[in-house]
Amino acid sequence: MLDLPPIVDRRSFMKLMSASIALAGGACTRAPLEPIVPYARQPEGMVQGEPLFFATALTRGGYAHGVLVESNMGRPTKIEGNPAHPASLGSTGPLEQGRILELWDPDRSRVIQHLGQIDSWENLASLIRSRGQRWQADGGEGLRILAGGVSSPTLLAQWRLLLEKYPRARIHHYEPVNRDNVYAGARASFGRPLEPVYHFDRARVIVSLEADFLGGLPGHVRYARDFSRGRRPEARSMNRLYVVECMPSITGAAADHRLARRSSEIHSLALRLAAATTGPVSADALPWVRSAAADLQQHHGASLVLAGDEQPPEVHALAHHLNEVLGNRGATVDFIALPVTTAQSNRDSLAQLVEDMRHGRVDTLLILGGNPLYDSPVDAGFAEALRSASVSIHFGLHHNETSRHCTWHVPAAHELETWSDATAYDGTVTIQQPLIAPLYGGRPVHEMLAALTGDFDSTAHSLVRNYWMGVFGNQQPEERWANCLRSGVVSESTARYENTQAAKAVVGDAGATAAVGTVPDPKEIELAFRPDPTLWDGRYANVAWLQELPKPMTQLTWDNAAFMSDALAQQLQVTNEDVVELEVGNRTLRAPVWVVPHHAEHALTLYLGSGRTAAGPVGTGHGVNAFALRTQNAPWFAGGVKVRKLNERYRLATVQSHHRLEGRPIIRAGTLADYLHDPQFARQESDRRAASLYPDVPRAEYAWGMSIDLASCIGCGACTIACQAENNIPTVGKSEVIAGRELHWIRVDRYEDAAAGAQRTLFQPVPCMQCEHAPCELVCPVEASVHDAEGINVQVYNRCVGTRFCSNNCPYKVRRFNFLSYSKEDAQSAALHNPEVTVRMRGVMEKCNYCLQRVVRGRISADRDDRALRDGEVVTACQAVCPTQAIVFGDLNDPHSEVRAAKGSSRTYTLLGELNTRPRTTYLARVVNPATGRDPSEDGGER
Amino acid sequence: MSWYGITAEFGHAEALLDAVRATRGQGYRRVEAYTPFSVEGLPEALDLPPDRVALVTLLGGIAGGAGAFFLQWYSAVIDYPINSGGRPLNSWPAFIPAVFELAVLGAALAGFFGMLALNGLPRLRHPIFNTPDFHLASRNRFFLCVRSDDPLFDLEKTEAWLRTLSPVTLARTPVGAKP
Amino acid sequence: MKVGAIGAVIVVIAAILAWRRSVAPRPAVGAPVDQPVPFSHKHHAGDDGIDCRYCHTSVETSAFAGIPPLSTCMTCHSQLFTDAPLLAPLRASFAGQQTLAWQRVHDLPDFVYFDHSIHIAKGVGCSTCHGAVDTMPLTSRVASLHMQWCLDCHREPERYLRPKSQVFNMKWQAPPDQRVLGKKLRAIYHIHPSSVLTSCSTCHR
Amino acid sequence: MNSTVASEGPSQATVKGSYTYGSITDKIADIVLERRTTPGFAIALAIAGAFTVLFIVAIAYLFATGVGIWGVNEPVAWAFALTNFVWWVGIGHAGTFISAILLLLRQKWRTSINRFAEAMTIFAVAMAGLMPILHLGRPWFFYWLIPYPDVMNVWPQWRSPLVWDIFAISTYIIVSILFWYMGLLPDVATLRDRAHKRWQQVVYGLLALGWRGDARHWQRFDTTYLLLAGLATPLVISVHSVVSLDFSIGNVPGWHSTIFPPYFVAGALFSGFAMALTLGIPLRALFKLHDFITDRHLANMAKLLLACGLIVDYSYAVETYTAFYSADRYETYAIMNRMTGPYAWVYATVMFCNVVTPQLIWFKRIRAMPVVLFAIAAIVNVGMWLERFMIIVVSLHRDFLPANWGFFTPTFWDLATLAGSLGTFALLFLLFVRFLPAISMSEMRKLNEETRGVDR
Repeated sequence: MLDLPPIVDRRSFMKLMSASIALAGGACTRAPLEPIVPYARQPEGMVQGEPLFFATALTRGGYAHGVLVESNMGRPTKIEGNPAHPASLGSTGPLEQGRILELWDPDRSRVIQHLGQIDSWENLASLIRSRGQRWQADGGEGLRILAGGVSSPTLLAQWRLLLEKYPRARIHHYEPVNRDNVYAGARASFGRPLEPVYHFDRARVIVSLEADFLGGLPGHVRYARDFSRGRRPEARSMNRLYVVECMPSITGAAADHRLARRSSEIHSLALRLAAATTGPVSADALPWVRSAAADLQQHHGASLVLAGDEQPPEVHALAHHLNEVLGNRGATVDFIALPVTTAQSNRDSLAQLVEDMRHGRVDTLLILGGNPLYDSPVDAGFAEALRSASVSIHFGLHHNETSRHCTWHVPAAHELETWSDATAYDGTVTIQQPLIAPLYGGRPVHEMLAALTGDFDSTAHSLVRNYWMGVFGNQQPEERWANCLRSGVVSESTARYENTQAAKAVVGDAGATAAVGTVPDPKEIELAFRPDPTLWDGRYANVAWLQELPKPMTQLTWDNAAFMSDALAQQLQVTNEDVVELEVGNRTLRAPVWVVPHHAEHALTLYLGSGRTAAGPVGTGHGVNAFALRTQNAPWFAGGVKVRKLNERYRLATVQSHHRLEGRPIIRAGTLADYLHDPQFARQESDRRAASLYPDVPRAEYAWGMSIDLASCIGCGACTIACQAENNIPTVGKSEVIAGRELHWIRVDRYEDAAAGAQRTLFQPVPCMQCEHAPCELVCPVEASVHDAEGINVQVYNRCVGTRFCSNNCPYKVRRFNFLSYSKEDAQSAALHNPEVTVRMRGVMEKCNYCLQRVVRGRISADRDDRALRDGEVVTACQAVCPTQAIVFGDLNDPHSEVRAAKGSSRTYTLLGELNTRPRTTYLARVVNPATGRDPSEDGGER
Repeated sequence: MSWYGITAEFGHAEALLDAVRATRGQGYRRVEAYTPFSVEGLPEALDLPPDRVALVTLLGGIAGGAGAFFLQWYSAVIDYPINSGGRPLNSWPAFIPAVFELAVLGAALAGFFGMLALNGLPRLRHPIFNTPDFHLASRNRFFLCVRSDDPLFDLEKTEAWLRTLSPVTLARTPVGAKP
Repeated sequence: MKVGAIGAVIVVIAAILAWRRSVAPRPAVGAPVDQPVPFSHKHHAGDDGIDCRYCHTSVETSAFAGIPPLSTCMTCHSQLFTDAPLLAPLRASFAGQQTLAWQRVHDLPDFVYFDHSIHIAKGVGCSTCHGAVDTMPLTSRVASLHMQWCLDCHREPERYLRPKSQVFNMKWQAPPDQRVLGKKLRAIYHIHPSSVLTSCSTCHR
Repeated sequence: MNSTVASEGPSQATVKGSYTYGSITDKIADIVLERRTTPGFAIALAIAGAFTVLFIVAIAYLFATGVGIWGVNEPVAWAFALTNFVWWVGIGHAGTFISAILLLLRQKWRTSINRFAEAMTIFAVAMAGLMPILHLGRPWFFYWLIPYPDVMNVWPQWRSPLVWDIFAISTYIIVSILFWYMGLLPDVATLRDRAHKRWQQVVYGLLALGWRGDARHWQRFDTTYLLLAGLATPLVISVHSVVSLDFSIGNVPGWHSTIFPPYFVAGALFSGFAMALTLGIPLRALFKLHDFITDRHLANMAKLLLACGLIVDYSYAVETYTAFYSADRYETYAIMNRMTGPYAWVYATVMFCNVVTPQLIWFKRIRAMPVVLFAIAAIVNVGMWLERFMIIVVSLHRDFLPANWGFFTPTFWDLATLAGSLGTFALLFLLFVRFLPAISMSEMRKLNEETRGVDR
């Protein structure tokens, strides 16, 4: 990326020369006039200069997330959640925000390739035709399709068509981050695979057996919303969350009682929990189990036990059983038929395919998306087997590791470039509509599949539309079609809850603990695999935003690492950035060490998705490839890991190096008990509004302010990347992050410190505080940092000369400086710049301005029809995206505004109030809800 | 040939001082002295009027300071009032440093250039430079010149008088450059 | 001596001129700009009396006044002057054979965000900034568009406001009691106080 | 013809040996007019020139690429450039102090050293003045800090200490140049009259503005010189006070302190006298000026050095004390971090250089040893640079929110800029002693007159 030359090298020398030439000629030569190219025929419904929003959906592993995509003069620029969509309710996670950059990624493949040579669709088509005749004869013997999770009704229809035509063809599924365990667990309990749908808003007690339902599970954005709804101290009662997990997740950080255990120990722990819940509570030695069991017993029908995708089926079955016993089925958890079509076992499905290829039963393999060569289990032998397929067609966005070993590669159209449809975690279907014609000649998946069945003419639009016309039948199909596109959901498509029979009782009595729960050797080191919070399984590796978005629990960017507890690090005598060699079975991998507080002892965690070798200029060569150690039988955790310290170091790019509060009242936190006892518990001496020498500046019609609720914030980082997308914030690259020059306008600080009676992970989103007595403005010599009449501390980029005094004088250090020409260097995001926001040049300061462009747009539209702005009419990017609605923004002059109400709360406090900077951004103290009468710090206690 | 005056050269300051006093005692008024450094008592001996440099300097200082304050007040309060850090528009305490600095600057500039102006400098050509040996005036010699426009000036008489002061040399200083 | 002095002076003057030129408005005020098709506002707006909004459709609803799609031109020119050589580029690009690129006359720096709709809505007439376009055979700018020029109005809008009914009237002349009228209009149209109008964030983001 | 040797003992003399107006004039003027360039001088010039080139390259690369070539970051947005700035301004203080304040105090011994001290001031302030411009993100807009009527109708933000800086520094350098040039006038006239080469006569002739030593001129000259001295005295105090406000106005723990103005002024003189010694001692050796820059000069400057040093030490103590006395958790932490944090080595070095080393000057024998004085002065120079680094960087790298804490490591270009500025300063100084009288001839003549009485 932006590695600086130690001294003048050729590149910088050229820069230097050109610069001096520019200086020389600058005065005389002038840029030409700006051209304006008019439309020949203007698209209907478009107003020049005004953005349009289109409802569609984005999928991961098949699960759809409804979104609204902003389009400026035909250019998709920003993704917002779709309030009408159950998985979104107007919010998105961090990953969805990155998808817009994926769309514009200049490294996407642009041409059809055959054996590494550029080739044409015609040639491929003729090949398919010739094969087609053979398949006619042998019923598609030797035709195989490998896909991930698929939830597109149209595509499924096409599959049925294909299988009717070629009955002997086979379709295989493989998702590296799959839900095999969930389906197996459901089979064990209900005799058939079912998809659990949780209702966290109805659950008062939640026990998560390593289920990252705030950051990972399908529907996690919706779940986060429901979960946080149940945690408003002002309601004088909060739900309580118990989490046991190996690698700390944001779900664990949100827990009231968190327990760190190796993944392999969780089964036995679950059994103990079951025993304690069904039997005598006091029996168990572990406070965490005692307390959780007691709570569960007291909350029949209002509690919820759920197991994570990483946990074996038995644990899922156990969870179903407990919910059954506690009468939660139908109350806090329901089951629906699988919304996503996938294999009962991705592992077996892939293995079967490999088997067939080995024995030469496969002559044509079509890989729909995905990257099995990179992310299939290392012992599956996919790579070797692939060679035996005479024709292998990779169909995907990127010319990646897999396509390099396929005979053909066909560029796919991005989800935002094509017509399709997709199903959400709860069965709700969305019809996806294209925002723009394929940028790089990509092909819609529907057309690819149609081609296989000999249909080379139908377009994705016709295929999707025809399917739905068929579904709608004759009740105003046109209207319904239009409505679906407008609202972003197909009405009445949400799945009906299956009325299952009671979950089979699995051994739940205390005696069984010994039977199944064979606790592994406590000294044995275990290796856990987890999807990367920003790169997932590696499919987003080339999205610079997601590479540079700090991972919530580690604050690392651009790399993964071997995460371990401090205790293990000391035992291994390693520190951060030491390189160790991990040995699992006979396979080894070198990885840098990164110590993560609250990580289970005697365990290591690797995030999947790094160490790509053919991801593109952005994604290649960052981090280590965890798949190199991931086997079919140990997809989520493997025991018996040997760790060897090598005497080499690897520099990691973290955005935060210090995690102690140093006794400073930066984050205020208390328990619900504290709050009920004294709602003012967060107040401190220093909070009293100190007197000022200066008279208050009179307020204009609006006075903008913001309130951030630390009780709701789960630290997912969606705000950071949403802000990046909205405000044209360039990425700076690993070396610059190391140098301490990341540009995020709103960052999520993470502290590991004692709060509310326990060592806790504390998150604090920090945008600009918009101080009324702004220290930054006082010291700016050129009036580049000044206040506007509505109280926003604005940064006038075109006036800034870059003294950086404002940054020094900002106690919150929210100001960001363009030390180099980051916007120029960041080729990726140039195409999707927000036309409403200035692109900052080198040498100017920048920072959060409450999404000024949105404020102004709102004010102008209100003034235009001569009315006052309504509360909620102006929404900042971070506020809009926040899954838990922790961020509230609005007009402080409006007595009925939401933000006024929030600031009225007794939990309100000012960050560094003693400096009397009078911020317009304030915080609501964090409140947790540990079981009363106990000190939660025992949680980590002996077993 | 017209003369600027008659110039006597002396070896040291006291000699010059004595000569100046004596010459003025003779009633000569247009008497000039040239020395390699500022000689104590010479201005008094020549009965020079008080210089007005101090006054000029004072005025320069006042102008600088007042100008500075007006500039700041006008630009911050009248021309483009902007809320900067919630401070009052007329933050006069914050204006003081610039006022002080510009006052000093104004005074210094006025003083220096005032001095030059009052001295009629720069003036690269001057008849006195036509005096033989005058280049020593910047080294170790002291010169006394009775200008020809002095009412009592008379080429012979004055020359005679000056000779009585036993100068190192005595010369007539022509107005035009040496041939 | 003298030669050197004169030389120095010349250099200084040259430098100043070069600098002036580099900051001078572009295109120069009053200088007609050549266009691929010599479109005449005089002919269309003046003689034919076509309303501004017929072409600049989004001027009342969007920041951008809007450049008419070629289809707008063709509504007439598919009948009139159908084979006028002057209009060849128009027909060609409408047929998709080439692109027609107008030269921007009123070009603000990228860090300035001007919104037509709000100015129209608050009684600022087209001709106040664009001058008597209806008399311009080739359009030229009548104002420097320098920041101080914008501020001139934002500090005291009443000097330029006119009744909304007159916004698109190219012939509008300010009445002798403009200030009185302006103050009245400013009150009626609820125009923000100048402290808001001259806030940096009003035009810069 | 020869006069008696000065009444005081040789170590006390401000001029050693026996001189007449003529011989003093000749000895000093000949350095400029007659003396052939010695190899030593040539080598020095070459080295200084090389570093000047490095300076230019560093600046060109900086302008082409941006301040990102330095180690600056968030939170340490200021580092070397500002450290250099404060350091150079400080050095630029001794000159004016010597020539102005000692003049007002009628300290005759200043005469033979004020000229080069003033030159030192000007060149140091020139270096200092460059730094804030270099450190700007968009240096080509530096003139926006200066009020002028523009098409934007915007003005400087008068509450910013950086604007005060602009006025303070520019006033200071202008006044220093006036003061220096005025002192030069009679001497340049001397050079004009003694020069044989045509170009020398022309150049010095122009510079002399036709000075002819008229008694009237001398009268106004003396008044103005005194006035300028009177103006320069409060100015020199104000300049570093304003510089100190760049920090104490800010609320960074470790900056926000009322002791700063006097603390900085003392530090400035401290480093200034150190630099005066660092330059003066080699200078007199190089040009055999032992008769004019006598051991007494060195001893006196050493005493001043010690005096300022003690004030600085006191400031250190007060700064630390008030931090704890304030009971402010951030201030206290800043000081503790300074002493025990990752940059503790800086603090230790500063203490050694600025507190321990100068104490040697208490000893008369040390004061009599130019080499040792030179060493002490050099150490103090290093110490004062590090002190500024400590104040700026070490305070910035850990401020209020621990999440923002960072670290600063200099890059090649940071060091190049520092070394380059030193080289450029040296080059200017060498050219000065080569082409202008390093000692005021007219004042020496006057001094001679006063110390010897009659000269025959």
